[in-house]
Amino acid sequence: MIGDVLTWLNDPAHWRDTRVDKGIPTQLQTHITFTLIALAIALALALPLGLFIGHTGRLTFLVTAANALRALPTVGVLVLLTVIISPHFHGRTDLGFVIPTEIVLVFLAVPPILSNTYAGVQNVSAAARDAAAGMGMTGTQVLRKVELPCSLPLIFSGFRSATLQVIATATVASYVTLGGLGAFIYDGLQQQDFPQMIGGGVLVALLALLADLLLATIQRYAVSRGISGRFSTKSVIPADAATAQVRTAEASTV
Amino acid sequence: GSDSGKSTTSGSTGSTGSGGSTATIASKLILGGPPEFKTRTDGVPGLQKNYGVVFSGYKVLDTGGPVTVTALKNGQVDAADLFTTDPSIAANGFVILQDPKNNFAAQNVLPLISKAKATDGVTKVLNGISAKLDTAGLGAILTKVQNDKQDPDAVAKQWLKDQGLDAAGTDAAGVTLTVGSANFPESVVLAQIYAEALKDHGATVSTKLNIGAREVYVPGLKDGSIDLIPEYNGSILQYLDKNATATSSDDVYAALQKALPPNLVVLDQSKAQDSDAIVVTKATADKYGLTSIADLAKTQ
Amino acid sequence: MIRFESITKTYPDGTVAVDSLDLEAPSGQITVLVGPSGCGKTTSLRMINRMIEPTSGRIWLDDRDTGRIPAAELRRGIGYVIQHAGLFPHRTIIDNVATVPYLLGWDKKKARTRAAELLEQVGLPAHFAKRYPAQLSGGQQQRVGVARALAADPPVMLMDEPFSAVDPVVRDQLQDEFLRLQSELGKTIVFVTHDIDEAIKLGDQVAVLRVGGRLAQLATPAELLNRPVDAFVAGFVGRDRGYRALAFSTAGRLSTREEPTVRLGAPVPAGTDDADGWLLVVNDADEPQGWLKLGESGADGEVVTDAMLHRGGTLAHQGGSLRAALDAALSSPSGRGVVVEEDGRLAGSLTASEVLALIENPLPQPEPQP
Amino acid sequence: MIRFESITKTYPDGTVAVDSLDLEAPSGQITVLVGPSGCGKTTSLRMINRMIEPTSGRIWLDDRDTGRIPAAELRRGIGYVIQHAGLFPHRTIIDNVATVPYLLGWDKKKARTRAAELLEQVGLPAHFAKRYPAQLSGGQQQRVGVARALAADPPVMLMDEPFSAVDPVVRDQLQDEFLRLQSELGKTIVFVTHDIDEAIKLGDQVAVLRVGGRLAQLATPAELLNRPVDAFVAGFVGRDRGYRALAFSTAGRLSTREEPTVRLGAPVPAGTDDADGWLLVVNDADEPQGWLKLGESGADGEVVTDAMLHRGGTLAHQGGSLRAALDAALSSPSGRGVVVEEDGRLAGSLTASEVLALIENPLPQPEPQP
Amino acid sequence: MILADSSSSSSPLHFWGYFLDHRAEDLRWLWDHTYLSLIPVVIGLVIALPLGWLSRRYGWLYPPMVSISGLLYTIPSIALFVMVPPLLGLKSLDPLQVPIALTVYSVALLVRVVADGLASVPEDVAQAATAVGYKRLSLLFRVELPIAVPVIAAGLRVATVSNVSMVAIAGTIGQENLGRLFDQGKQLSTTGPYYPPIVLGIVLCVLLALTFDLLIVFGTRMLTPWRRAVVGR
Ligand SMILES: Nc1ncnc2c1ncn2[C@@H]1O[C@H](COP(=O)(O)OP(=O)(O)OP(=O)(O)O)[C@@H](O)[C@H]1O
Ligand SMILES: Nc1ncnc2c1ncn2[C@@H]1O[C@H](COP(=O)(O)OP(=O)(O)OP(=O)(O)O)[C@@H](O)[C@H]1O
Ligand SMILES: [Mg+2]
Ligand SMILES: [Mg+2]
Repeated sequence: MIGDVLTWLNDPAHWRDTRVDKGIPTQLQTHITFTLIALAIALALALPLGLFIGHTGRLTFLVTAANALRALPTVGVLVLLTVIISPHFHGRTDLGFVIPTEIVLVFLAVPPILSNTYAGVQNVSAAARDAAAGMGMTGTQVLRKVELPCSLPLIFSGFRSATLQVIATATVASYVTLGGLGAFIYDGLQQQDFPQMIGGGVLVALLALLADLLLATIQRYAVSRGISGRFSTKSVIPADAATAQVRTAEASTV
Repeated sequence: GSDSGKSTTSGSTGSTGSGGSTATIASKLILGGPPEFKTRTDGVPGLQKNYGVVFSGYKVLDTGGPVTVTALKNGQVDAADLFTTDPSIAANGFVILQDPKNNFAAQNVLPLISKAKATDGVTKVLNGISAKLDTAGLGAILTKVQNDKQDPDAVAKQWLKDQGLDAAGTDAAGVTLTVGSANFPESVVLAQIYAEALKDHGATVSTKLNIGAREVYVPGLKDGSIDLIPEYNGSILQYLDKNATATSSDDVYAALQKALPPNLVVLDQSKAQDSDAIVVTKATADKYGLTSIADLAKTQ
Repeated sequence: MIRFESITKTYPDGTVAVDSLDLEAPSGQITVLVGPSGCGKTTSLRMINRMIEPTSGRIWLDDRDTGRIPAAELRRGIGYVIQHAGLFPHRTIIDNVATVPYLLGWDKKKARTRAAELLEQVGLPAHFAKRYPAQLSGGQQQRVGVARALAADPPVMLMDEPFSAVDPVVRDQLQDEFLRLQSELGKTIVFVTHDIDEAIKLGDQVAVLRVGGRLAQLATPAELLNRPVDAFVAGFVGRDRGYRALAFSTAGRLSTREEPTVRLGAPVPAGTDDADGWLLVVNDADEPQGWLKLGESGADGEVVTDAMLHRGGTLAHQGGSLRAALDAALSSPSGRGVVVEEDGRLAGSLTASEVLALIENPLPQPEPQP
Repeated sequence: MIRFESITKTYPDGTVAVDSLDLEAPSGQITVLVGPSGCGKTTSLRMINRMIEPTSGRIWLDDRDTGRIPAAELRRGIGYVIQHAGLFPHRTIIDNVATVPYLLGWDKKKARTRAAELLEQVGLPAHFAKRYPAQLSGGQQQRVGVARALAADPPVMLMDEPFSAVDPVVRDQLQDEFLRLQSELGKTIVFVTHDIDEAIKLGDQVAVLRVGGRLAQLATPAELLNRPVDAFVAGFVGRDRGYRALAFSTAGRLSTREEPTVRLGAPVPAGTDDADGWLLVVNDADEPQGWLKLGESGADGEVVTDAMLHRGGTLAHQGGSLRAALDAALSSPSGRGVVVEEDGRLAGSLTASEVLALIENPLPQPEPQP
Repeated sequence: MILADSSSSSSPLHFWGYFLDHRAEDLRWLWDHTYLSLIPVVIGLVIALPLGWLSRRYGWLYPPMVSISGLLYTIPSIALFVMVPPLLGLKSLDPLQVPIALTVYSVALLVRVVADGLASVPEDVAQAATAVGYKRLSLLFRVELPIAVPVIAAGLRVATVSNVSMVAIAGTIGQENLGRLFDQGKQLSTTGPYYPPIVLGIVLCVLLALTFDLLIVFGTRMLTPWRRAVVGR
């Protein structure tokens, strides 16, 4: 079984586009594009909103509401949106299917980013916040210079779990005929071609892993060492205080 | 099924070779259909072999479902693999291209059943159904389900009643079986008809509908997850024997007897046919003057 | 100078945290607010830099009504040190200290130079600059907090229980350093604590608040100990206040008696004819080490060693407080308190009765009865 | 009796937390372990109930080697009170207290009755029983912690900084209650603190440890204050030890002089011919209220009111310590310390010199020099 | 395009009528969906408890456990559903394939949750419990687990709710559950949008998810009276 999968992955024919089939590179690219679009939209929506809610403590019900999105069945919403939206697009365009797919993916990505951003800002020590205001920082300065940098670890953790989820779920794009790595899974399923299907699954997992590694690396550089507890100095005194990061149930959500 | 990958390769190599200097109509068009159509003997490879038709691309859609219809209607694809009984063909004014070379084999509906469950009583009941089923009847059934959104279950019961097949009996008493169906409405209704009739005759019936493509449910039949499913003789033959050449109903039926695995049998075939067809929109047909699949291979 | 003019703060839930408070914190001095938990200390403090807006009344900063100064501007001119330091965990120590200069738009180099100066001033080694707060102990963090508040050299400092999170020994150090710093800088400081000892040690004047945010007494520490205005203040100031009040009575130059000594390492003098047999032992620098009990130390001719010493006694300094002098006498096994010069050399000795005489002699009494 | 027999504990990382410690905690007494942070106090304590296993050496509980008693069994027989109480947040107060009885298999009713008794004993009202820990203040939680440790009436109690998390006033209360309780129960107690004042107040004997886990001195509190064994202990015991040592010298019955008084609400006596003009004011129950300065109080014939009183003075109790007596004298505006009977009625007054005479008179000295 | 004769019944709001027409089938699917979502979480929790406890007790186990569970979660559910039978030698349409796959996901999620939950027990409480003489197992069940309930419950809510969504995906490969309504709705939309089954499926899935969520929240409240006491103060 594993051998068959490796054979499938190694077959050069699967790495080329033909008239009938799209190869792995093309599908990979499609998959990444879907993922990036969804994440960009989700980030643009959830990050500012999360920061705002965390900073002001207002509109917290939105966090709860966003979390309720998790209860929506992915396929159901995809089918519904496809049925609604796709008849309105004519010509050689996939938009009628892309839009529903992206909406579904954004639904998936928003809750972890939003709730982690909110929790991150909430968890910034009241003392640091107080000190910042007491030094004469304005509201936005407190947000920008203190709350945002201090909540980065949680924001990253939310974004990373959103990324994993979007990459894994972008496979549903293929349920409505779009490309992406899910095509190997659904085509393989229809053709009962297990090596192809599992190969597709492996590719998705690999992509997710790589994305997570990449984000972990970015996080390493973006988050201040004072918060992550990765000190260059050998003389670390109370490491426990620094490494005791706040973890919420959201952070572990996948 | 794992050698289907190879046929994909050979199919694509062939099409590259015949792309050639002269541009055929097909080379400007995109074909859409289910994933397995890419590799099926009567799919992309068959179109090329029988008609020299090579499309400029292939888009994976669903199996005669709404995605295929929408994609064809809205121009995401120019030609699509649909089923001849599909009411949406008429509803949208799609044009079915003729298949003079019988690329698509005869597709008579017939029950595929595991040998162990095919008792005389069960056989009698199912053969009784096949005897009453014809293409027009099938189209009517499908219209009720697809256009009128009637319940397949109800449609099945109604049909049995209309055909006078709803009398209770004991022919199938003591038999326990699972009726499956593929994941398109027609298969579902047919499965319901089988299931209802067998129930009427005393069998203990459970259903597992909408399983998926043949590649999913045939293994299920082999390992006993399901016992009975409505089939189309041409398709199942080709699935079982890649090199089958039979095209007429009787030839196919005869060839099928030999190709079946030992624990499966097919019962009498009905007159009802529902084959795959290459379908284009009226506009496309008019633009290129298409009436037959062969027209696609013409240059313009 | 900071002046509260009938300030009242009622929280939205109806809690009256501060009730028509009138108070003046004179320039260049430390005013300590002290009182039981929930008496409105923090609220009062935070109204000064408008982290909390008063419900009624006005607060004057010198001759300006703080209510009319834009909050951010006001705050940049007032250093604020909060409990647990409240350092920014994502910034290095030096950048933490330079926060306000950065906010004021100083250029980076200047801000950092200033921050480095301040770190030195609060007694932190230069190599701490590049560390992060989590790498510092609680006491070190507190120093950074103070340095940060001092960065823009604000004339006014607000400090809310700045030393409460550290252990007693470190707290004592921090307090001493804080007093040294203040003697150099002469800021106008409002300091909140719930620890009466801290209040008495640090305050030029101490305001005792009672729950409900009313002022119970405003007085110098000595006055507070000597004349608590009512039972609440007396109870709050606590036991031992007579003894502790002695800390504010300096003795001037103590007239001590000369004390016969023996050097560490020298032979034990043969049975000196001193009535009680206690002999003071000093080292080569003439610094007192402990007492020798003559009868106790084995054979004559033996050498005086560390192990023979009785070290019960505390030392009093010439020019120190009467409290220290009394304690030296009370703690000395010989009953004679040892007094040393500023440099640690022996000055002489003094009995408890002699100290008492000084206490009862009205001369050094800080607050003559009216 | 608990006996450490050359106990050493080396942590896996090489830290020597306790270094060949020999120590005996006598039955029915409070032995306090005190020392700077990291000196191995907690480690020593926890080796007694085998929360930590010693690297070498043995600990004897009466005549049994604790190493040979199954850990769970050993622990059920030893009460352990930890810092912050460590109550089980998911159990009601009464069930928290009844934990060990439940573990020992007592039936529920009996366990709860016992727990309710204990709650009363530690001074918690009965209606707290059904509450959860988070609904109690820090001080109340500590009491529950003590009650829980006492539940199975273990002969031995280990207490690790049990009062350090509460504020000074509550801590004082808890300490007093703890002493009262111990006087009833007479447990063998090992008590860890880093606060020397607490050690001196509570300990029958105090063991001072130095960093590295070596014993610096084991002595009674009075001895520790009077004769610290070396500079480390002297430094640790701290300033004011002379004064504080007076707390261990009871004066016996103080011979006080009678003090003329005036009743609150009575007319101010016309210019009494007292030299200094200070007159003690008492209430109807003959309890001292404060001092009246005769010249100060307006016209004669006026009534003595609360507002006229000077309340500087602390009160000493007959049979109390010399420390209290001296402080009463030192803090009194008249210079005469007020002494009251056990029931609060005025006994008389005493000057500082008179107290001093008692101090210098060797009679009540607890530890005569050898 | 909308056909005249189906316009009224294809309104999204007609899902209730659709439900009534197909009550027997829909209720069966609802029931299937219910146990398919629930059983994996229960089994997952039973498996995750010892694993989580181990990775808490032996700290070095925690990072690999977290990475492995993170990796498992990236496998698309549809792929996992189909991979389970060949990997375990089951029949291709075995009713166990969905619960097994979802159990894998649930374990992956819950191991970490259990470990974090146990880590949320304050150190001094654990020590106090040891000191009064609890042995290891009773310490776990009588003290640590009860205190970890809120954290574990938060994880359970996520696991259950996402299971409801994933079970629906199994509906697209022929497993009987509410996901079938989506497939059905899709099939029936060939000649024009036909919303009722799709909307019904979404509504039932959401209701199911919310019901689970409420039950867990309610159960948590029942199990943690001490938290309520404080909040209610
Ligand atoms: N935001 C608020 N809303 C309502 N009441 C408040 C608020 N902040 C403080 N209080 C109440 O106002 C009173 C004074 O609070 P404040 O924080 O000033 O006390 P404090 O003297 O600093 O006490 P502590 O020593 O405990 O810090 C308290 O009763 C407190 O409960
Ligand atoms: N598990 C451990 N591993 C390594 N070293 C330890 C461990 N526990 C304690 N230590 C070290 O052993 C020494 C003694 O620790 P211990 O906790 O007994 O001190 P302590 O006297 O109770 O201090 P504190 O007053 O701060 O509570 C310290 O240097 C400490 O850092
Ligand atoms: Mg405060
Ligand atoms: Mg300790």
